[in-house]
Amino acid sequence: MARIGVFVCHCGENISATVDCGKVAETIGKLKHVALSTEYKYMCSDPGQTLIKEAIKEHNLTGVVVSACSPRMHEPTFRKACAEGGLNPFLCEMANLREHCSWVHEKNELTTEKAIDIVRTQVEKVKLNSALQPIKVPVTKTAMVIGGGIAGIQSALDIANCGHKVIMIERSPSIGGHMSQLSETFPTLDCSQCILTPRMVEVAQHPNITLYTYAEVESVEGFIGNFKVKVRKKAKSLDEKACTGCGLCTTKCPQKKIPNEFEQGMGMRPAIYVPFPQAVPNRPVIDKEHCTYYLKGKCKICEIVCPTKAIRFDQPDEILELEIGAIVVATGFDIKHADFFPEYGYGRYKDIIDGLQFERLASASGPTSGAILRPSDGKVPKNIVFIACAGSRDPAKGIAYCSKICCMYTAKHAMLYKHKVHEGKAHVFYMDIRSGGKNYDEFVRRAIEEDHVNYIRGRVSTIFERDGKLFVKGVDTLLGAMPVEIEADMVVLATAGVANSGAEDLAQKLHVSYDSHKFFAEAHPKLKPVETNTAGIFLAGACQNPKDIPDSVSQASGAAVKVAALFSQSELTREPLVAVVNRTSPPLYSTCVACGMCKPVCPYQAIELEEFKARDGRVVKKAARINEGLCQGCGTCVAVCRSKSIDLLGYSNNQVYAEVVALLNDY
Amino acid sequence: MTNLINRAKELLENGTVKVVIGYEAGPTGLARPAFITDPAKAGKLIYDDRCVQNLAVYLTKAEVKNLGKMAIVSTLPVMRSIMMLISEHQVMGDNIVVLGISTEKELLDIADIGVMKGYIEKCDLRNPEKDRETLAMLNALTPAERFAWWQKEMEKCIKCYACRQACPMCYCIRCTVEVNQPQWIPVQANPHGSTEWHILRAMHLAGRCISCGECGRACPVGIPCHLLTMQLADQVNNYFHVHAGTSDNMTSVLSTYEPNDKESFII
Amino acid sequence: MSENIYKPYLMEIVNIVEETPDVRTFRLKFKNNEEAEKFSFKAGQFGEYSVFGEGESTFCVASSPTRKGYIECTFRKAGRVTNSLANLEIGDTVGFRGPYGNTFPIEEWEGKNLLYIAGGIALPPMRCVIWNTIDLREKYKDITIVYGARTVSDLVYKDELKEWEDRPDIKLITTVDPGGQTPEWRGEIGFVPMVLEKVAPSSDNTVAILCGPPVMIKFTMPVLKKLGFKDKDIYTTLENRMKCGFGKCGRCNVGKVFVCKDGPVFSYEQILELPEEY
Amino acid sequence: METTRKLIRKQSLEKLYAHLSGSRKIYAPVTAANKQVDYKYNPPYAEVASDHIRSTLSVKNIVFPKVENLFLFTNNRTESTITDIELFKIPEVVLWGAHPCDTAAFDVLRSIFCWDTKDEFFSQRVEKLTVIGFACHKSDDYCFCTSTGLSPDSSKGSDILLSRLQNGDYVADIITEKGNAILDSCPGLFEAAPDEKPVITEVKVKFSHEQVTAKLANAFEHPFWIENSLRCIGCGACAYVCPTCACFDIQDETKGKNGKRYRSWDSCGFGLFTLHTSGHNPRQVQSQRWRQRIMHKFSYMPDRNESLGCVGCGRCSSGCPVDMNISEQLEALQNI
Amino acid sequence: MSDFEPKVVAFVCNWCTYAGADLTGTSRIKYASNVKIIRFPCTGRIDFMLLLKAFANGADGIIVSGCHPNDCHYTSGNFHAKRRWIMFKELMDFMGIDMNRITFSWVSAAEGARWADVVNSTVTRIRELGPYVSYKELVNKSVEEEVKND
Repeated sequence: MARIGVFVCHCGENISATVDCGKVAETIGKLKHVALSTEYKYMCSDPGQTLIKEAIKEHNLTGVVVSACSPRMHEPTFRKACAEGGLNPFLCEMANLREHCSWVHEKNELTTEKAIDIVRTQVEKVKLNSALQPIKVPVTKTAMVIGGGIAGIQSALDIANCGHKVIMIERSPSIGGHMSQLSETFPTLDCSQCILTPRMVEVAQHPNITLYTYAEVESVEGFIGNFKVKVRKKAKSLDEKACTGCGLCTTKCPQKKIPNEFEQGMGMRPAIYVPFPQAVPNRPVIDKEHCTYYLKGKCKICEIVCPTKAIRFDQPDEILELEIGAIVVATGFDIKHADFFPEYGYGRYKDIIDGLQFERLASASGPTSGAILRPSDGKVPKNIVFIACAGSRDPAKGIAYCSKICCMYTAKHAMLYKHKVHEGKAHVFYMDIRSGGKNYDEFVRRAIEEDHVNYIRGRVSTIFERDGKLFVKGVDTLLGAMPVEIEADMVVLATAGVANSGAEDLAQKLHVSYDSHKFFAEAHPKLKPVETNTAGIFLAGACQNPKDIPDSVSQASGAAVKVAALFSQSELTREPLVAVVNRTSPPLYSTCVACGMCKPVCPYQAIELEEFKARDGRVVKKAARINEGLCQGCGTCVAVCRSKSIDLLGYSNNQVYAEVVALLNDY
Repeated sequence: MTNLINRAKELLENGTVKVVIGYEAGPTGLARPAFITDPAKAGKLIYDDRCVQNLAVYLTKAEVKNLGKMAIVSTLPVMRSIMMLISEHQVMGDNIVVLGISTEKELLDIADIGVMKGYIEKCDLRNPEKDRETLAMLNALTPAERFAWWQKEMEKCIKCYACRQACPMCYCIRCTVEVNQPQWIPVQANPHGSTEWHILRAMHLAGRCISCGECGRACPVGIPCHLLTMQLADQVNNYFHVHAGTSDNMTSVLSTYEPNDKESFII
Repeated sequence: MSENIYKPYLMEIVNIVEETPDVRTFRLKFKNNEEAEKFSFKAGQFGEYSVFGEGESTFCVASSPTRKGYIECTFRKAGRVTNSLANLEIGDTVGFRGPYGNTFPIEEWEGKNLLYIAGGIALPPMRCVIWNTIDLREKYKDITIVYGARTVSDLVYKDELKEWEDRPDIKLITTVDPGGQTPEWRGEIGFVPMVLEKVAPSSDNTVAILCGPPVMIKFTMPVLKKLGFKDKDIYTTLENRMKCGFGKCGRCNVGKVFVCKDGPVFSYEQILELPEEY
Repeated sequence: METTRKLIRKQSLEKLYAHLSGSRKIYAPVTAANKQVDYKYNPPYAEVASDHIRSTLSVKNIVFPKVENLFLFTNNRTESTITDIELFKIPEVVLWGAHPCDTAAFDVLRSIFCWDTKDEFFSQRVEKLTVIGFACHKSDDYCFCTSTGLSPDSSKGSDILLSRLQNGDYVADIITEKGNAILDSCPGLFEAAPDEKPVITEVKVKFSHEQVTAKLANAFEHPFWIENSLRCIGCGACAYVCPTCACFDIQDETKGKNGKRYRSWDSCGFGLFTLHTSGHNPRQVQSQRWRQRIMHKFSYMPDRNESLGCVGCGRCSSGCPVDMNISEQLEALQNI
Repeated sequence: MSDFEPKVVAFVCNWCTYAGADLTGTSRIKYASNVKIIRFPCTGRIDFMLLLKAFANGADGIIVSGCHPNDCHYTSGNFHAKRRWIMFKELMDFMGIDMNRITFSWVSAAEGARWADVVNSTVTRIRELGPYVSYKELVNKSVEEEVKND
């Protein structure tokens, strides 16, 4: 039974000045199943809305068309009014007579005719609308933060402080990330460890945060509010409860010559080790690849010396199955290794290092206890050359983007060097100085003006050795591309920031898209920079693109708010304008044949193939199924479905077809 | 042929398959599809110039599937169809034995899908030569001439759907023409209904047509409707550099995209 | 001008009952009085109902031929035509052609007990004959109706069920599937065959008229046999897809039997003769 | 009416064609560029085919068009009005050149369309039709009219049957009043018939249709159906080219408030032909549909419509993309 | 031909072109009233059959418009639509169906003036092309079968 009410709004004179609203209402009133067609000065006003509410009751309306302004303006208003009048809000449509008609056309018959066409189209559509109920999705109020760098830490703390449970996963033995490797931070030059360590400890001690280090995501299933995540907790060969973190084992381990990752290979560590003194948790792990016992079957010195008998050589990896409501990906970045630049001679020349190595040299807790000593002979370099944009903004190298942080940290490195080696000369080759940010440009100016760092605008073509000395050859473009050759005791490459290893693999497990550089992709570059296109998975920090600390922290807090908002209710309510694959009774089950054409078009990974089984367990049918928790209602799957087995609620095939027909035919 | 018969016999005898789908000679001398379930009858199998039908259409037919695991005599179009059917989850690669036939009519040793992929990659994947000529002829006409040419063909259409039924890729259990809410395609076999039907069919095969020409061959009134899908197969390759049926993991070109897909008509 | 057998009568919807969210009953009146007067039908017959622009759909006349001046039909929203029928309002026009098919042999049943067994949306095809025999109540002995649906809200003709329940000369047993009951439900809970077995009506001098989904028929038949019903004393109606109603369009035949001409009413004895094609 | 035999010379035949097409529409076979023969309205005589064995489609569309409006309607706000098709406007048509199988098919169609309730659309079209049949001087392996009780020179369904003589002239058998009327309208074109036997092709009898019908009575569950229809792909080609297949669909189509209800050809070979809205399908798989096709023509129709549903034209077999050869199957069926 | 008022249907996405057309209104930029809009969530939703249905129901021209590449509210709907239109256009061209009657465009929510341009240029073009006779004939040929014998 269809009884449609049509309400033509004058919008003051905004519509009625060019459209003959009376004629529209009258003509539409003659249409089949239009129970009421009336006009009013301001439909959105209180009396206007009351008119609708009363008409719904009086005429027992089954659908309403408000012919007024753009639905983008007042659709929620009128749908709400309908709901208050006792009509399902999705049985209300708007005909756009203002923005798409009265405001853009002259006053004449054609304009009124167009208005009639527009209203008739919506009348025919609304007849086919169905009452829809908002979709409720239960939410598990536990968040998972993947990655324990500063972004992950910030997110975890913010979420935990909102009162929600957080599980943090970190693949290395300690949280802290790259920030823990840094000496000082720009633009304030305060000590990185000093500001980070308290946060790390807070994570470890927070009652709402469960920390799993040395752990990685194994698989992710489910959808927003209802993820099922399997986490592989790699065996640390240690009973963490028993261990007191005394460190005796690490001092007694006979393996001592393992390049220390934390020191960027500039220091050594034993096979049982704590990555750095401030590590959280401050418990050792056994590196099975280097441990004598694991390699040769004997040694066990650590076990022998351990006062609490905490060593467990036979410990297996553990798989945790976790129920998670939302995920923050904060897996950070890596830097391009300097061996990417054969022209700069990295590897051949020991005194060419990358930025992170310089951080370790400058760090008070680093291999040189903070003294700037060159790797080859431990001498203090007198001349140091910094090369910015090593790889970045170099399409020929496949990295077209700007790594964003290098300008700033190169200035910082040059300053740190000058502060430690007062008589030394620091040169910086750069393309442009990008120092946007609070106090950033001032910081760079300080390096140039107060610390007299020699900034040369130009690229370095090669670095070569002559008589045991390095020479950096480039051009100074500010001097008209004049060739420059600088003798250097040490060269620091500000290599490009790149996606962390394993990012692609993780993105695939999470069903999150990533860009051609394997950085995770945001849902919208401007308006959804924190969301991914998989609902319930958010991004924080440099896993999205290279970012400095303040940006990472801001985004991390942003992601935390997104999670907190999601967790603010026990059920997630979503607009029911989603796609559905038809279902019928057996033996057909659905007209879908599971060709899978719809699956890759879905930007939200909302489509999967469902199997139907007979009593004996045999799969008798496969058909696509759309997860209404994930579907955003774009309808692309509907258009690619050959058998028309998918339809989009609110924009169904029947509805849009009726619109086309109604728009072009008189009734 | 002896190799084919022996192989079919062996597969049936040792129980690897329950049915061999191939060709036999009918009483009028035409080759027709044969479904051999008894090894003793493997001798009926033939393979020669008369064997033109794309047998892959039977891989999705319920009553054929009910016979059990299948071996199928496969020329290049059949192999390409199989690739598409695997890609689209309609058959399982390890559920069928491919009795490949080379262009020289020799039995190929197609041990698995990987081998088949290798073989397909080496083949000429373009449309058959005589169809290329017709396509070139049509493409040289003016749009109005082409419209007239096609309308003359469309008038003949009786909507028997032989084109659809003969196509291995038209395996839907409900075709769009059978949808009546809304009635996408007019039911009538009139110029309008027929034109829209053929547009629909061609679009649904865009990027999926493997250029076997079976639709045109099946048409009882002689509409060369295969030219529509073949033209699109050409264009798919032209724009997206893809030949349908070259891997068992193909994503339809209309289900995927490249941000820099080239076009010149969107303003 | 000769007669166009495909041309429907124009009918006006004079009443609509929303039986369940999906099921409607229309009361239809002829627009043309002459046609109304010439028109007659018998219990069991069916017609083609149409919405102009959407097509025709086949269902039984659900009202009794004893009620003159109108016909009623009950349908469930399922396809294109029934969906658009459901959108119609009182005063709207529909097309109807019919009556087609054979009828329940109610004259033969005179003096016998009648046992009606229906499930879900299969009550409408039987409602016609139920009312027909009720309206000729004195000609029949006991009338028992066993009607079941999935849930309480799926029961159609709720008002009439009440009326039948209240009548002393009709025994009505309603049932819903386990889980389909409401707190207020006072009928039986269980599937039709089981309820029938429990009620165990006598097969003596009794005709059983059975209509329902295939699965219900499948499980009810053995119960009827167990109760002693003979094949020839069990009747049902078949529903096959139809277009013309005259045995021409080629759809509805079960073997050589045209459901539209030779049916839709069949005795179980006849059904057993048919090939498995319905 | 008593049949009379006349002679019509080659040259006169053209004149007869011109004479007939002067007063009404004439529907005659024409050979297309791709060698297939299709019937057209009013083709020039020079293009009319006379040596073909069978046209691509049968001529049934002349009495049972592939799309035929049943009535027109207009929907207003609540009212709908029906406009009848003006059947009296159906033009007079001469069917020229049809072979005996095709002309005999009109009777078969009549047995369906008028068996119980008369279908006026069909009847009116038949009424307006005059048939000039041509006996067959050529045949091929697909032909099996002789197995269906017909022959290459059967006059069934023709108003005038022409049979070719050795020299290219024809003898004309005037079968009906309609035929007689033509004869009367142009007596000058007809001469006294010679005592010469026309050239008639020989069509081998492949099976006895009575025996097939007898066998089918108990063959519903026979494995034959599955075994012999595995290669059937379920298209409607056989039904659509068939001169006697009469299954149809009824549909509505609207444009704005105006619309029409029409019927169009349908085929029992389609999977959705018998599908219920509920999803239940009495003929779920192709073998059941193939069985229906054979049963309908050779068992149900003889029983219910008192005519065999087949005239042995062989189109379904020659037009089948997968070589489903009906006469071969019937031959086998008579021996099961 | 001067009194020919073309019927043009615009299939647009909600997020860019529909909003852009709203902006045209808010900016009071005038354009031809021949174009009427049907709103879709995304260009990815627009079935190619709808374009044919528009012609079949008497449209003389069509506009299909959505978000510029990379701006899709749903990230990729417009890219899918683009591929679909590439194939559709090739097929239509091959069948001789006039693609000059369809304007494909990207109009963002900020391009109110551009929307007016797209509409006006399309209407001008369709006006020059005249009524879409060949498609109408195709449909009418089919409608008026009535009593004809073929």
